[in-house]
Formats: sequence, C-alpha cells, structure tokens
Amino acid sequence: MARRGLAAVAGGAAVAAALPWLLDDFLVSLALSCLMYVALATSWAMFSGATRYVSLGTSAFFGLGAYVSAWTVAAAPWPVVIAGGALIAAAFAGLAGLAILHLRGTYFAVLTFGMSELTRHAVTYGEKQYAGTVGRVLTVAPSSRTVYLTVLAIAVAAVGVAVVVRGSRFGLALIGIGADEQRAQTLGVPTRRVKVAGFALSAAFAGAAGAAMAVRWTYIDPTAVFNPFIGLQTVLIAIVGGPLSLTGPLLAALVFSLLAEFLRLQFPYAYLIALGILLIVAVLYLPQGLAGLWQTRARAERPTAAR
Amino acid sequence: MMRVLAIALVAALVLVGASLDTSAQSDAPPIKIGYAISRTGPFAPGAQATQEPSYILWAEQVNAAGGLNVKGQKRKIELVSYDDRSEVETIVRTFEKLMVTDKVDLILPPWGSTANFAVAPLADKHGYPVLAPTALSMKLVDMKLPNFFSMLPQPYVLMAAAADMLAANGVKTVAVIYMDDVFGLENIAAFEPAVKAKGIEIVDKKSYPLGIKDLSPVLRAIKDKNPDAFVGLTYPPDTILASKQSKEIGFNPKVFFTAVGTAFPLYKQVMGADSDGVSGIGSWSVKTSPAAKAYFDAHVKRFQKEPDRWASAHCWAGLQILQAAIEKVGMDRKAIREYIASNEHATIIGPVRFKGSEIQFPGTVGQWVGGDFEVVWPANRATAKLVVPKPAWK
Amino acid sequence: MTTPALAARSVVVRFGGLTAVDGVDLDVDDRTVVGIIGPNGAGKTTFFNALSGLVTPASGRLFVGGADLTGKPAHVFARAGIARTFQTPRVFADMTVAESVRFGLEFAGRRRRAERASLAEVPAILDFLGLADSAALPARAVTPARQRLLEIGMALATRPRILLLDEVAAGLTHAEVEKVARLVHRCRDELGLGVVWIEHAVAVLLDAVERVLVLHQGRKLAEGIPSAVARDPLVIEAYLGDGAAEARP
Amino acid sequence: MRLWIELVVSGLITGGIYALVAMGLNLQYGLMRILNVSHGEFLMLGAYLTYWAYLVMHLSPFVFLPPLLVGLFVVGLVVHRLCFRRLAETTPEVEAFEARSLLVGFGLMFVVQNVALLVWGADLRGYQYLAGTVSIAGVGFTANRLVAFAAALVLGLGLIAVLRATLLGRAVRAMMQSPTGALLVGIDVRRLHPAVFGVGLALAGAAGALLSMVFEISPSMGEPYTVTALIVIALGGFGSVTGSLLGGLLLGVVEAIGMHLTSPSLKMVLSYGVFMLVLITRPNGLFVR
Repeated sequence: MARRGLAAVAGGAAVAAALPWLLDDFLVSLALSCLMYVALATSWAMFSGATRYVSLGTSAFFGLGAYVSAWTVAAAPWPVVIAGGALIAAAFAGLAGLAILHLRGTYFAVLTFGMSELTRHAVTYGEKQYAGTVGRVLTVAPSSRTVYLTVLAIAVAAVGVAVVVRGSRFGLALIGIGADEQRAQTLGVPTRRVKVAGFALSAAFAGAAGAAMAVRWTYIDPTAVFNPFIGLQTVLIAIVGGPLSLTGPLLAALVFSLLAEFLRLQFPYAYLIALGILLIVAVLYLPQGLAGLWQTRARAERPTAAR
Repeated sequence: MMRVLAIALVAALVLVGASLDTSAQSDAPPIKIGYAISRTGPFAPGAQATQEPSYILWAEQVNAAGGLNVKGQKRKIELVSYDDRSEVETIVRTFEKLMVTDKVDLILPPWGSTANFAVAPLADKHGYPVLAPTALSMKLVDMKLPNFFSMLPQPYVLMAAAADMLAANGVKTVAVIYMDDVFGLENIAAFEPAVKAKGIEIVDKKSYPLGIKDLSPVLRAIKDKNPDAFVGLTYPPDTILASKQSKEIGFNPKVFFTAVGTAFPLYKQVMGADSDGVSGIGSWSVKTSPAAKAYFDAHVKRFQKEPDRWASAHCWAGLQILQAAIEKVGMDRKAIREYIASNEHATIIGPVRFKGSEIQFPGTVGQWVGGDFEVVWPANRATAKLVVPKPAWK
Repeated sequence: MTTPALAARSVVVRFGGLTAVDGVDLDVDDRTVVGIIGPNGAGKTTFFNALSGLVTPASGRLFVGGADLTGKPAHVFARAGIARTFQTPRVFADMTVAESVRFGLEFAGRRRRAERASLAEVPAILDFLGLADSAALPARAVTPARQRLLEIGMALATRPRILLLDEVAAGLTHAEVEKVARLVHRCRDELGLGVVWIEHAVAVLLDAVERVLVLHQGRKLAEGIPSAVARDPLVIEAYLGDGAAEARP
Repeated sequence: MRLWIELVVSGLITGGIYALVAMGLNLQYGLMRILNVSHGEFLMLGAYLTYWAYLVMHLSPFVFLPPLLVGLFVVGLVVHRLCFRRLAETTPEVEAFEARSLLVGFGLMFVVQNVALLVWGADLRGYQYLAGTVSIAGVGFTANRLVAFAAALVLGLGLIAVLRATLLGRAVRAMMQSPTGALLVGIDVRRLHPAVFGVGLALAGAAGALLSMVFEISPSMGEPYTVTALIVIALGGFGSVTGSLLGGLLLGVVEAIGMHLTSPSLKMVLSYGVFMLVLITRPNGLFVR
C-alpha cells in the first residue's frame, strides 16, 4: 500500500508540476490554493483525524511560518526560509502540545483556537513593541513559479508523509490514541510523546505553507496571516473529506477550493449562502465524508489489514 | 487513483476558467474594467462605504452618456467585478484572473492598504495603472512602483495639517490613542514629530487593538490629565466608540479629533447633535465645488446613502482622472500611465498632480459644523469656519 | 527469596477527599493466580489502575521485576510486562480482531522477552484464545463474550509477565465462565504468567485462584488461601451488606 | 477609589452582555453537545432586526424584544429540525457529533451572515437610543449601556431561576450533567432539544438587540462575540449556565482593570492568556469546587 500510494503521489505531483507551463497565471494560482489546502488538510488529518484531537490551531502555525518568511526572506536562501517556517511552527506546536494535549474533545478544539488567537495578538504586540510596526513589507520575493513549485513540494511532502505515517507504527499509535487513548497506553504506546510529535509534525507543514504563501502578498500583518478562517477551512475540508482517510481530505481540498472559486466567480453576491448550504448538506448526508463514497475500497486499503 | 485526481484537477481548472470567460460581443466593443473588492468579510464595511458605490455610479453615468470617447468612438464600460472575501490570497488570485485570463482593459484598485500592497506590485508587473483611493502607507509609496498612484495624501501630510490646526488654536497639550495596525502606527509616527515641532506636549499616548469594545478605562485616565485636545487615530467603530464614551464620562477637550469614520454619515446618525464640533480627517463637502455637489447628489439618489467626506471623493477623483486619460490618449495602458503621471488633473476635490506615487494634495481637517461635515483647515480649502472650542457633549 | 514479578507496597490512591485505595500491599510471582474480591466500591478497579500506571498513587510504591516504577506513565508499566483488561471491554471498535491484537505486539510486545514462552504472532494468540475464525471481523461486530477474549488477546500481545484481569467473567454463562477459568490457568501454565484476577462473583474466583485478597473500603481485609478466606468472619460480614449469598463458595 | 468604582462598573456592564451571549451558547452545548459557532450570527440577526424595527416601524428595542425572542425561538426550532435532529440521529458517537455539529455551525454562519449582507448591505449601521448620560454616584454612564446591562442581568437571572425552580428546568440541568438521565426522568428529548436550541438562539438575539443600542452593527459583527462566549464558557465551565453568568461578569471586570493597569494593546493577549490558563489548569471552570 505504502509503495503504491507513494507512486501515485509521485504521478500526481508530476502532472501538477507541469501546470505553470500549461495554464495561465490565474489557473496556476487556483491550483496553488488547492495545493495549499491539500497540504494543510492532509497534514491536519494525519494528526487530528487519526487521534480525534480536533485542532483549530492551523492558522497559528501558518501565521508563524508567514512571519518567519517575512523576517528572513531577504537574508536567507529560499529553502532555508521554508525550513525555518516549518521548524518554528513545529517547535511552537511541540511546546504548546506539552501544555494542552492532556485535554480532549471540545476543550482541545477551543484551546487550540485560543492558542492561535493568543499567538496572533502576541505577535502583534511583540512586533509593535520591538520592531515598531505590525505589518511587514516583503519586497524581495521569489518568482510566483518558484512559490508554486514550493507549495507543490510541501503538498507532496504532506501527502507522502501521511502515507508513510499511515503504514508505520507511529501512525498506528495515532490511530490507537484516537480509538481509546488509555487503552493504547496500557498496550505500550507512549501517548504523550506520540501526541506531541504528531502535533508538531502536522504543524510543520502548515508553517512551511505559511512561509511559502506569505511572499505572494507583498505585505503581511497578523490579521491576514493568522486569519482563523485558514484553520477553520482546513478542518472543514478534512472533515468533509473524511478525516480518517488519506484520499478524502486531498480530494475535498480540490473539490472545495474549486467549488468555492467557481461559485464566487459565477454568483458574486450569493455564493457563500450556496456554499454554506452545500456544507450543511454534505455534513448531514455524508456521515463518513467524501471518503464514505468509496468506503468499501478504503476498507480494503487499510494498511494494517493489507500487510 | 492519484493520477486520475491530477487529471481531474486540470480538467476542472480549465473548466472553471472557461466557464467564466465572459466575452460579450457588440458593435462598439465595451471597455472592460475589472476589479475585486470586499463584499464579504472584515474589509466589507469600509469597501462598501467608500469605494464600490463610486465604481458602480461612475460606470452607470458614463454609459448613460453613451460611453467613453475613445479616439472618436463611443465605447461603453463593462465592469467585471468579483468579491475578494477580504482575503489577500483571493485578492491576488482574482486580480491575476482579471489581468491575465479575462484580459480586462483596465483595473480598479481593491479597498484598504493591505489589499493594495498585494495588488500594486502585481498590477505594476502586468503594466496596469492603479489609482488607489484607500491605500495609506508610506511603505507603499516608497516601493516606487511606476504604475501605482495613491489618491490620498500620506500620513505625514495629514498629521502635519492636524498639528497646524491644533497649534493655531492654542492647543498646548494633547492626548492621543491609535490603533495597532499600519494605519495607526504610521500616523502616530507622523503625528509625534509634527506636534512636537509646534511645541505641543503629548500628555498621554495609548494604543489599542482591532475590535475593541470598551475604551472608557483609557478615556477616563486621559480625562484626568485634562489635555487641551484629544486625537484618535481610529477606524470607524472605534471612532464612534471613543466619541460615545467620551460623552459618557463627560470628557470635553477643546478639540476632539478622530480619524476614519468621523466623515461618515453614520457618525451623525449615531451621535446626533453631539456630532457638532467634532473634527476628523475629511477633505471635501458639497460646498467644495459644484462637481462635488453633483457627485454627492447622484450618490444619494443611486444608493440612498451619502458618500463619506473623505476617501469617497478621492475615489471619484481617481475615476475622473482615469476617464480623462482614456479620452485623451486612448486605451494604451502605457500612455494612460504617462498621462496620469505627468499632468495636472481637474477633479471634484480640486486640481491634483502626482509626484512619484504620491498625490500632491494638501492635508486637510474636517469638522461637523451645523449638521454637516465641512472642511475647516487649511483656510484656503475651508468650506466652513472651524469651531474651537468644541461645544460640550449634550 | 526471589524478587516478586509485581510488588505493591502500601499503595494509597485518593480522588479529591476520597481515599479509594488505602495502604494495600500485594506480591505476585510468576506462574501464580491471585484473586482480588471485594464488594462494590471496595477499590478493586482503582487498585488495578494504580498497578497498571493509569493513576499515580498518592503514596506507596510499585515494583515490577524489582524496578521501582512508581509515578511512571502506563506505557512504561506495559513495557515492563504489566498487561491488563478492562471491566467493560475497551477494544478498538473500528479495527479488526487481528489488527487489535497486532497493536499490542507493535508496542509493548515489540521487545523480545527471550526468557519467556510468550506468544509473538497474531495467529498464535488468536488460536490460543479460540478467536481465529473472527480474525477479519471488526472488533465492534463480535459478541460481548468474544470482545472479552479479545481484550485478553490484546493484553497477551504485549507479551507480559503479569496479566491483570478485571471482571472478565462478569455476565457470562456458567459454561463460559468455566472456559475463562481454564484460559486463566493456561496463561499461568503454558505462558508462565502471573495473573491477578478481580471478580465480583466470588464463587467463580475462589475455585480458580491459589491465593485471594479481600478489599473492603479501600483496605485489605484479608489475604490467604481461598478456603481460609471464605471462612473469615470479617469477610463474611463485609459481604453480608452486599449480597451474602454470593460470598459462599 | 472613584477610578476603581468606575472600572468595576464599566467592566460589569460589558461583562453582563458577555454573560448573556455565553449563556445561550452554553445551554446548547451543555444539553446537546452542539457547539454552535454560528451563535454570533444569530446575535447579529437580532441586532439587525432590532435596528430595522427601530428605523422602519419606530419601535423601541424593548417593545420589539418579546416578538424578537419569539421569532428567534421559532428560527431555532426550524434550524434544529433541519440540521441538528438528523445529525443527532445519524451520529450517535459524542466526539464525532461534536465535530460535525461544529461544521454545521460553520455552514449556518456562512448562510446567515450572507443573507444579512444581501438584505442590509455591508455598511456599518447604528441608531441613537437612550444616548443620554446618567450619573450614578458622580460617575457618568450612557443610559443605553445601563439599560442593556440591566436587561442582560434580568434575562440571565431569569433563565437561571427557570432552570432551578421549575421541574423542566431541573430536568434540563440534570441532563446537562448526565445525558442518559433524561430517559430515567421520562423527558421527551425530541421535544426538549429543539426547544432548548430555540432558547439559545433567542438569548443570542436578545444580546444582539441590546448590543445594537450601544454599538454599531455590521453583518460580520457576530464572530468576535462567539469567541468571547467561548472564553466566558471556559471560565465558567462547559455546561454550567450560572458559571457563564459569573464568568461573563468576571471577564468584563478583568478586562477593564487589566486594560487600565497595562495597555489596551495587551487586552487581547490578556483575555486569551487568562482563557488558556484557566482551561489548562481548571478545565471544569473557575467556580467548580
């Protein structure tokens, strides 16, 4: 399974990598948005889907990545900037995880939301106090093609890592924690370590995505990059896709981004109403998410059964 | 599976792109002018108060008159507009669509500094001139983008005018609050040296975050220091909040100045007679020129609401400049850009010209006088006489 | 004297103001079956939670194979060879029976205990329990009795030294209970495990264990061979308030 | 001393509204595990309807309050029937239900917010009602803030009284502790749940009506109140309506004093910091013994 999955990821990535040479700027941008949400939703589902620790904190990691980019892009090579965004986000998630991963369910969801708002305001305050500004202008920026390929690489890495994790003991531990945390612990899973590591790993992708996307906007401020909607939309996509499946969030990221864009451009005044209704209908009538549509297949693909 | 997905993605992308290709055919092809602006999200109140109505009104007026005169041919305007959801990434993507996919003839800017920061370099890259009525940041001007023109005077101009006005009216002490964002920070940075140069002492200086719901603790502390003037470098909700709460605690400085939103008709609606004597950023009134009056009346007729007395008219002036440029040099964007950059333009806010990205327009101060918002500073722009001290809250 | 496989010394567990376990000692050696009985609320399950590391005792010490594990998280206990089941089966509902068993092997059961004759393969464990024909079913779909067996299977997959069984016979028919008792003995004899078995239905237990410990209101009331404990007046009195009929073997 | 009185009273006034917003949300969450993130949207709806009634029909917000409460109650019944009933039937497992009801909430948020946009436009709006200043012990307060506070308190205490004094109310409270208890007391959950959901929306609407007298309104005004409600609920404890009342008042006072002692810029850092700290260290709320 893991090998087949990775091969499929490579195939998809090859096609996506050719897009900047085939399509115009707008369609490439649209593809970029899709890829961003592929990266965010897949990495989210890798941790939150498996463990059922529903995190609304993706925007915190995304925003931190964006700020790392703003701080360093003029001085450091591009790969270092991206890696920096990923590392800072992961380190932050690790520390935050140590403090909050003992609470489950709604508590965790609300806490992660609070964490991302707290981060936003703390960055605002810190920037104002120590840099005398809240927003930052990024005049040195790599070409949009570079940004696209970078986000593609992040998305591919997110999917690839999700596939590998799914087939690994680490992934099994995450699923065990989601099924019954105490039980998993009594079977020898070091739950705390696994949770913190999983949370940090998933945050790394959001941080990298934030670092890559920020340079597109010339100017970033906390309101834009810590926008809670980034986190909410990620959760929404992952759950609509089917948080326990691999392909579900991926597919939902594409469907959702394209659908939202299509509705926005076709019905400029009422599209969010349509989107809201579609979302409600999807939640009510697809209890397993989009992945439920090919449920039987997904079952056969379960890694532990296949091995 | 993944390969199928990837192909499906490409197909869907192309489909979305193709389905949105809105090309209308007619004998005299219309001029396609595109923009994305906030109809939803946090930027929407600002965008809908000061910007999009003017775009719509302008296109309607031009079309009612038969269209724009382009090289002897009357061509109508076709607006291609989208909601930008107040999201920077969506703004970038939509403007790419407008310029690259839709290949519109011209674009109109989005609302607010953040959005213009994202759009200005993009428009410059594709060679589209932009006349931005709601971008207020020296950082943007300092990028020296040839195709970017700011229709608003920058903070150092605005704040210098405010400081002049304060000094001329015998203000010795001032308390100031400002918002924690690019608007507040750039303005406070300009305000401090401006008042210090005039020998005015800042007795209190406090910043506050977006979305604040209670300023009374701050205002009470300020009241205790009894400054001659109060200056709020505020946005509409906080402008009104600061006013209401100053009234609540009976804080009556000689000059009460608040920034964005003071010039909104909403201000008078919620403050009633208390609006009298409140000053703020504003640059025009119906008395400024007959053209301004005509704009005002047309706006009220079309939208059943008044335009604000600051950026709305700058927005309209930008559209006037664009119109003049098209009728003078045709649809060549390079020529339009040159025309804008190198001429003086007659607009409803008076004659303006550009130096780099910056509009050459004096800083002004407005005030609610006798139930209307008037320009009161400097004297040569004034449409009414400045009232100092401000009458106490009723 | 050799070090016991599991030793609890004056273990105290408190919840807020309530003392659920109050100074209990217990030694368990390899290849023995120890029973713990006591009326409802005696602190049996809480004591198990302490023995498996799920709750940290307020005072007292826990030794596994001589090593002091007091205060360590539950997975350390699992890796040290303490396996347990839960009163209401806590199987991984969405996993198959085989996957559930594999889970234990992947974690605590991963380390080889060369000196033990433990079961190291999923099929071997399923065969041992007679669950082979359910291997591919989701855990949620098998009968409650089989879920109990699966619980034991998951525990065995950690390749333990000590097996803690929490009311594995509750609600079963007489014939099923007999089978469980045989299974417990096989764990002792074939796998060399030390077993601690909590049961509310005392009659079943007294027949199957070598030594029994009686808990009452968190304290150890009596300890000894079943026949002696069953005649202990203190024990009988404790059970009178809770259904004396059950207490007689 | 006068300053402190001012700060505390000012904080209490803000906190009263916080409490009212939080109580409705907490009622829904406590009883049904629906964390309705569109709560603020219904608050916004209440605000707009009140504004509209005032402007078009010249009705005082207080005259309009009873029909508004009834109206939003009915909206609540309909929303529950259309969305949450089916969800509860198809998703018996609590954690999954919570996650999915969160998504339904987002859907509702999109719908309600944009319906308001279509109807009223995006502009900031407001009106003048009881804008005069009242002096209490030498400290001035705008009449509408005092009145709004009083109304919030009356509604909040009224709700608590109903929950404590009536049989049905006590059953609701019992169920908020243990959902299975409903079956034992023989309560018809299929009727009770929509009703309580409706009450939650009605309370949100009432809060919106009161807020519209004090603050300007816009279609996107609701979200921050949802967030504040969450903070208050965390302070007072999930599922504890009385806790929400106290938590709201406490948060208002803490913010006012904190803002005075530090800087308004730190206000948000402060609120979220307190919120995180309380959740991490006392997940059941500050007022649980």
